[in-house]
Amino acid sequence: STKAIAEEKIIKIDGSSTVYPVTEAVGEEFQKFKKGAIKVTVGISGTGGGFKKFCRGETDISNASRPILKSEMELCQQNGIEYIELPVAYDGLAVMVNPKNNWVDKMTVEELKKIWEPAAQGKITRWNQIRPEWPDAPLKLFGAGVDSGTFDYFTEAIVGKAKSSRGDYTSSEDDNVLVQGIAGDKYSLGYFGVAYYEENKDKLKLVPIVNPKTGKAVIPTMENVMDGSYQPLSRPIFIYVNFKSAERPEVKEFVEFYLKNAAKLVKEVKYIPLPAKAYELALERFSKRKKGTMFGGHQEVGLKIEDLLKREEKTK
Amino acid sequence: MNFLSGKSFQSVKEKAIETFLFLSAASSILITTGIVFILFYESSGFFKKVSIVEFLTGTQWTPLFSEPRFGVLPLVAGTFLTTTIALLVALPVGLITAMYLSEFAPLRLREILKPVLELLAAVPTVVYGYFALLFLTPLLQKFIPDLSGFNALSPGIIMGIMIVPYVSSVSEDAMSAVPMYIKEGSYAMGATRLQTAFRVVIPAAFSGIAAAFIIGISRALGETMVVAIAAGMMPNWTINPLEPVQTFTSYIVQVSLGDVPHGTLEYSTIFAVGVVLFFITLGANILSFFLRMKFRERY
Amino acid sequence: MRDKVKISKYLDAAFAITGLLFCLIGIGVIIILFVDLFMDGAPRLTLKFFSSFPSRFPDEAGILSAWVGSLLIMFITALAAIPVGVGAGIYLEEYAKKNWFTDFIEINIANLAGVPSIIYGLLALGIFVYMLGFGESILTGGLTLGLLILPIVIIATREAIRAIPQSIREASYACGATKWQTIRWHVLPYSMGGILTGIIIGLSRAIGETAPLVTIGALTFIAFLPSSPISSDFPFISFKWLFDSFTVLPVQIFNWVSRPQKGFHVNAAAASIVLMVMTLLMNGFAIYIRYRFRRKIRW
Amino acid sequence: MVEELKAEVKNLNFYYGKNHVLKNINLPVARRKITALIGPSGCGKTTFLRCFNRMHDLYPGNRYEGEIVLYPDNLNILSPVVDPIKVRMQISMVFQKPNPFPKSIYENVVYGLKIRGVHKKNYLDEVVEKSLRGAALWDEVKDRLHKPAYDLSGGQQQRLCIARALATNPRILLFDEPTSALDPIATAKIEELMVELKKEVTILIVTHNMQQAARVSDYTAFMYLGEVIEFGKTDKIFTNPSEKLTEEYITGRFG
Amino acid sequence: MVEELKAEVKNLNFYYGKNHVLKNINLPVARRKITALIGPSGCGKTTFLRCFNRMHDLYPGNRYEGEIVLYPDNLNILSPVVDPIKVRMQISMVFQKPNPFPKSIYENVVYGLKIRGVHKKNYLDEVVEKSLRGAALWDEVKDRLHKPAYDLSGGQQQRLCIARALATNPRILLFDEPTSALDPIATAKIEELMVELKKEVTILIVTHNMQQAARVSDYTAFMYLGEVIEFGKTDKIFTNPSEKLTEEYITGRFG
Ligand SMILES: Nc1ncnc2c1ncn2[C@@H]1O[C@H](COP(=O)(O)OP(=O)(O)OP(=O)(O)O)[C@@H](O)[C@H]1O
Ligand SMILES: Nc1ncnc2c1ncn2[C@@H]1O[C@H](COP(=O)(O)OP(=O)(O)OP(=O)(O)O)[C@@H](O)[C@H]1O
Ligand SMILES: [Mg+2]
Ligand SMILES: [Mg+2]
Repeated sequence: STKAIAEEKIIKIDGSSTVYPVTEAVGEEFQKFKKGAIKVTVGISGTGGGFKKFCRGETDISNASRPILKSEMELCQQNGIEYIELPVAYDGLAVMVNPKNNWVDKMTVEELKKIWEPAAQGKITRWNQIRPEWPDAPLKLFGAGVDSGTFDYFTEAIVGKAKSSRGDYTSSEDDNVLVQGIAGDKYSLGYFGVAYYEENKDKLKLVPIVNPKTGKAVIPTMENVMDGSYQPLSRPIFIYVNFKSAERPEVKEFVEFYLKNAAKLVKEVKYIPLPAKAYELALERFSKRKKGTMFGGHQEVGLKIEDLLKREEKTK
Repeated sequence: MNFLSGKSFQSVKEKAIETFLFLSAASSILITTGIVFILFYESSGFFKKVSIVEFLTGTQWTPLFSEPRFGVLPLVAGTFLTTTIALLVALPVGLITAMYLSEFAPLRLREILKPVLELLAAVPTVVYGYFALLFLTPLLQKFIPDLSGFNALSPGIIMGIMIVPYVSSVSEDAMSAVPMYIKEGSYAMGATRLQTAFRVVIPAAFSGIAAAFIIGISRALGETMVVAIAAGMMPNWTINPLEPVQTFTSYIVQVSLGDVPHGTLEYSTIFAVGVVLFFITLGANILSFFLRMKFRERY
Repeated sequence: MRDKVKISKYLDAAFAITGLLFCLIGIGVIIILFVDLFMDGAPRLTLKFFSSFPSRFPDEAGILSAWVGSLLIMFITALAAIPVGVGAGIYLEEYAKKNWFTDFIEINIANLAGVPSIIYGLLALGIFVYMLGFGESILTGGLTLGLLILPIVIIATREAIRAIPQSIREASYACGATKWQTIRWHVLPYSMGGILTGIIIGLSRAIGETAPLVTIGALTFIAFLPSSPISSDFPFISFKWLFDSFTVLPVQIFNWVSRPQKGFHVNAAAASIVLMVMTLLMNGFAIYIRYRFRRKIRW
Repeated sequence: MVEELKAEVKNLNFYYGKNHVLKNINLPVARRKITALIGPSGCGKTTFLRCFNRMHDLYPGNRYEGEIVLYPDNLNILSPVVDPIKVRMQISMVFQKPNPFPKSIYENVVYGLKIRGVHKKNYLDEVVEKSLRGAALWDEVKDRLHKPAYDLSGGQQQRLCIARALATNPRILLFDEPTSALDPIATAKIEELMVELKKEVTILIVTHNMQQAARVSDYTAFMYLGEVIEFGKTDKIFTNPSEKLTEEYITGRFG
Repeated sequence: MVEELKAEVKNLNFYYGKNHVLKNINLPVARRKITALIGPSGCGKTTFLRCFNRMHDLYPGNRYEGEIVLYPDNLNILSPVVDPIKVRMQISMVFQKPNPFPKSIYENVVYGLKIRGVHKKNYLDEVVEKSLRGAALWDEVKDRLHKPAYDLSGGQQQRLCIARALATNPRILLFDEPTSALDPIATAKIEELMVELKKEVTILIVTHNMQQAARVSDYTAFMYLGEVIEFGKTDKIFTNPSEKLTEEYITGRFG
């Protein structure tokens, strides 16, 4: 059926549900732009599921909310799949409490670590254990699903080690569920994507996070994330383009369209765009067909996106 | 006429039909073989790295953490809790509804109520999940202040309601299929409708009712989205229905749609969990099979 | 004794009320859900909603590809599950010798009903997508859901068949009927009510499933329709659509509810209503035939 | 007539939907006597008998008109305010087609008692033996009381249904061809039983067997096309019927 | 015996599971004659009759021993290599409990023809009328042929089942108390029918009605506790039985 695909000009995309809204927006615009001559499909089988298909050569582009990992790189290599890694937007993580919470003014990474590290399990259960002046009330925790890129990133950024977390909190794949959890409990605290805060401002209260480098408490506004002052809780999200597919004119055109229009479309879907310079660098990276990943098969925290894009790629 | 079964057109046709029917029945074996194969094949890597004893007796389930613990008991507890609650709702409500429809309700009413109730099976489970989370939990919290925002109780109840039509429709069919002359025998003895239902109709329809229960129980064990949304996704070694829990199924769906790389130990946990669930349902089914054999009536 | 008789009469009356109340619980939930969804989703239930593809703007997004996909998938599911399920049910009740092997199949089928749907997704991925090379297509999706509801159809069929009095079969055989003739003229028509119930709740379940379809690659953004089944040149029927990619309503709903924007939640509510109405329409036919059959058959 | 009445049927009409099956029936039922209903197949005997225990109530569309008054209570059992269960508690019926429950023989017999709340094992055992003996079935089944009733032969099932009807000590017994599947000896025993029972009980019996009607009944009603053509003392009906139709039917010259 | 035989039962034993019900039965069945089976309820008559059309094959656990040889084919119909369907194509049965299909009267009668592939409307209509007339039911149902068979009275159902058995022109007819629910006139008509039929067909009939057996049958077998106690010409059996048991049974002194 490869022939059919070639005839029909379908671009197949699958992967992370976090990246999905961005790619959907681009796909929609692109199809309009091409007047339907090229078809774009976008699935949501998770970053892991997406890479599985991608590395078997079944998709042209994979959405990923985290960099490709070691095992996935190996799979791709086995199947002779090469790829180009392109960051497309920021996903800011917000720490949220209930609007009735009138004691939290800001939090440091250390405080968050105290709450979320594995040692806290069953021990840090009350607010006043974090700061003595905070109320002697139960601490109800909510967080992203433990299988998600968000979870990996948050643990890496806060606890210092990916996937290192306490286990006794309510997690969910679906951030709307977490919104409901936090909105329903005065003593709650949780973290998830900024976009969900934007849509639920009346139900949630944002906690400013102290940037460890500058010492300033910062909230995840678009500016703060874009200029890099909201750290460490913002991360880039990616698309991976199959190297061979990129030869196809329609895929090439789509990726270029993606990077050129991302700044505008990302905002429309309530994500945070990369700085304009970053898109330029990414475009350059694509036009030079730079293969491989800028990461070593693991997550990194607190990188500036422009620095990242200047890195040398690793393919193994 | 030739009595010895020659190869007449008729008998060839009969044979062909029987073969098709046999293949249909055998397909279930094929599916099971496929499922068993996938579960065992994919979980073999897991059991090479994790001891079965730890897996089956551990009370901490944090396979995706940097220091993973692979004790499946919290998932067992969560599944047990939500399923039990669901069945406590679905089986009595379903059976009573079926009895009402079959023996009490006027014909017209029955033919309307039945399909309407069947609509309960058609509501997308995601909708049920949010219904449990946003409607039932807050409602219950008014009566049970201790109820946490995510808990086993509320999705359990909602699952129960969702399953009602599975139980009620199939049981009702079985009950109305009991021949009228048998029911007449009971009424003629002066029995009330309730007595007829309990003493004659239910025993005579026992096989069908048991099958309805099996479908219901299976549905409760296998249900995913409702618990995934409303139960909290928190592996919790508890039997307190007021606390958040995680079930086998919600764990499986979480990981299989998440960002975990496939082919890794973390990913293979879902198959290990699948194996456990498979054996639990198998055990329950074998038990119920022998129970049914014992109570079946024939007319 | 008088007292006991009185008591049983009160119980009878009490049960009639309880039964009705229990029915009303189910109906109540349906109404609450429906009204709730309707209040949220009504403004979006316009013609445009049905004729638009998904979009990043909630109020421009529609369900065209989703409802067409759901319809086609259900078509395949019904086509796959009904003959095989009913066939298997018939085989097991009318043909199979009662031995350990049939017992094994019986337990096995009950067990399949309890396998979480996501596992079916994983199975289908292995078999249909990779082994048979059907790809992530409508055919795969339909077959997957077919597998999923097969046990329900089989179990319902068996129970319906089992309820037919033996004297009817004897009468038919005594007329010289073959097994298949007896089945075709008597067993099937008289058990049609129960079989249709199985089909109704099976299809209702299938149409609302999300997880297994996502694993086999139901897409979420798909802004075109499958190719048309009618082609302009000979033989005028094309099966190409079977191999096209697809999305379905529940996947669309699933995606929309997890988006942050309120507008998408409205869409999800509207799509849920559409799904429920679609189920009712799809089953309407079966419900009607069942109603006819149930009225006709009496013994 | 001078007899004390147990019941009286007054202007009874019955309809299966639009099918008018019983037409203006009037009939006295003497207390502690046996009244036989005879008439050609399809004339409405079963339909009539089933009015007495309100069996027709089970189906929508069936309609009664008229009264069946029960004495001494002076109660119209067809009146909608009368609870059919109360009626059936006093009036047992043996159906034309044997319809045992798909339970054991024992359970079949004690069913009526159990639903009346009697559960004492000893007592039940006693009743089972007594009823099965009465129905001339005891010897054949005493060793298999807990076996399924559906494994019995046709005639055995019929006698089981008789035993089931006896077990609750009813005031009125409705027999719809109770011996149709029985051999002459079993038939004779059931007839003896009826004669014995009528010391206590009022009996209505449908039979196609003229000899049987002549042998056991005190009164006979001849029905034809939904009407009672003639009613009177059995002797009179069989020796000197007033109606030509009756005579023709009895002597088998009919049709 | 000098008669031409249609079938011969040789050393037949039958078991319901462990229940040994027919014991070493030997019986000739004369061609185009009526053979009556009589005997007390539960003695195995129905069981015996059901061997002829292999009805017992439908249930697991039932077991035959011995042979029933059909002439002129010289075929043992109990042999496992014989297709029971072919047997049943030639041998029709009327059951003890009327068991019409829950379909219309018309559909009930034509069923046997339809499964034989006959679909010509005219022909079917003809057969329906002929069979129903034969079973003395035509006048009662001719206006409601397309109404459900379950709305018929007990006796009407029984006659319908007879009509159903006639419709296919069988070689052998098995009647299990075909007139138990019928009034004397209808009974007489069915008996006439049988006499008429035997010009073409071999008939086996189970009956509890001694007069009936005496009236219609050519041969009579008396069964008791699963054995054939005596077999012979009907005249002989009823006037001068060799066995004491037979005599006692026939004269009603039995038990
Ligand atoms: N399915 C069965 N399983 C076990 N025993 C049975 C079964 N059917 C009948 N029997 C027993 O076999 C014996 C013969 O039964 P059968 O039905 O042949 O009697 P019958 O001569 O036809 O009597 P009747 O005149 O009462 O109809 C009886 O004792 C009966 O209880
Ligand atoms: N459910 C029904 N619906 C419509 N008509 C019916 C129904 N039951 C019986 N009939 C008709 O009513 C008439 C009387 O039936 P009923 O059963 O009372 O006859 P019966 O006198 O008992 O005859 P039999 O001696 O054959 O049992 C018959 O013509 C029959 O066809
Ligand atoms: Mg009758
Ligand atoms: Mg018999």
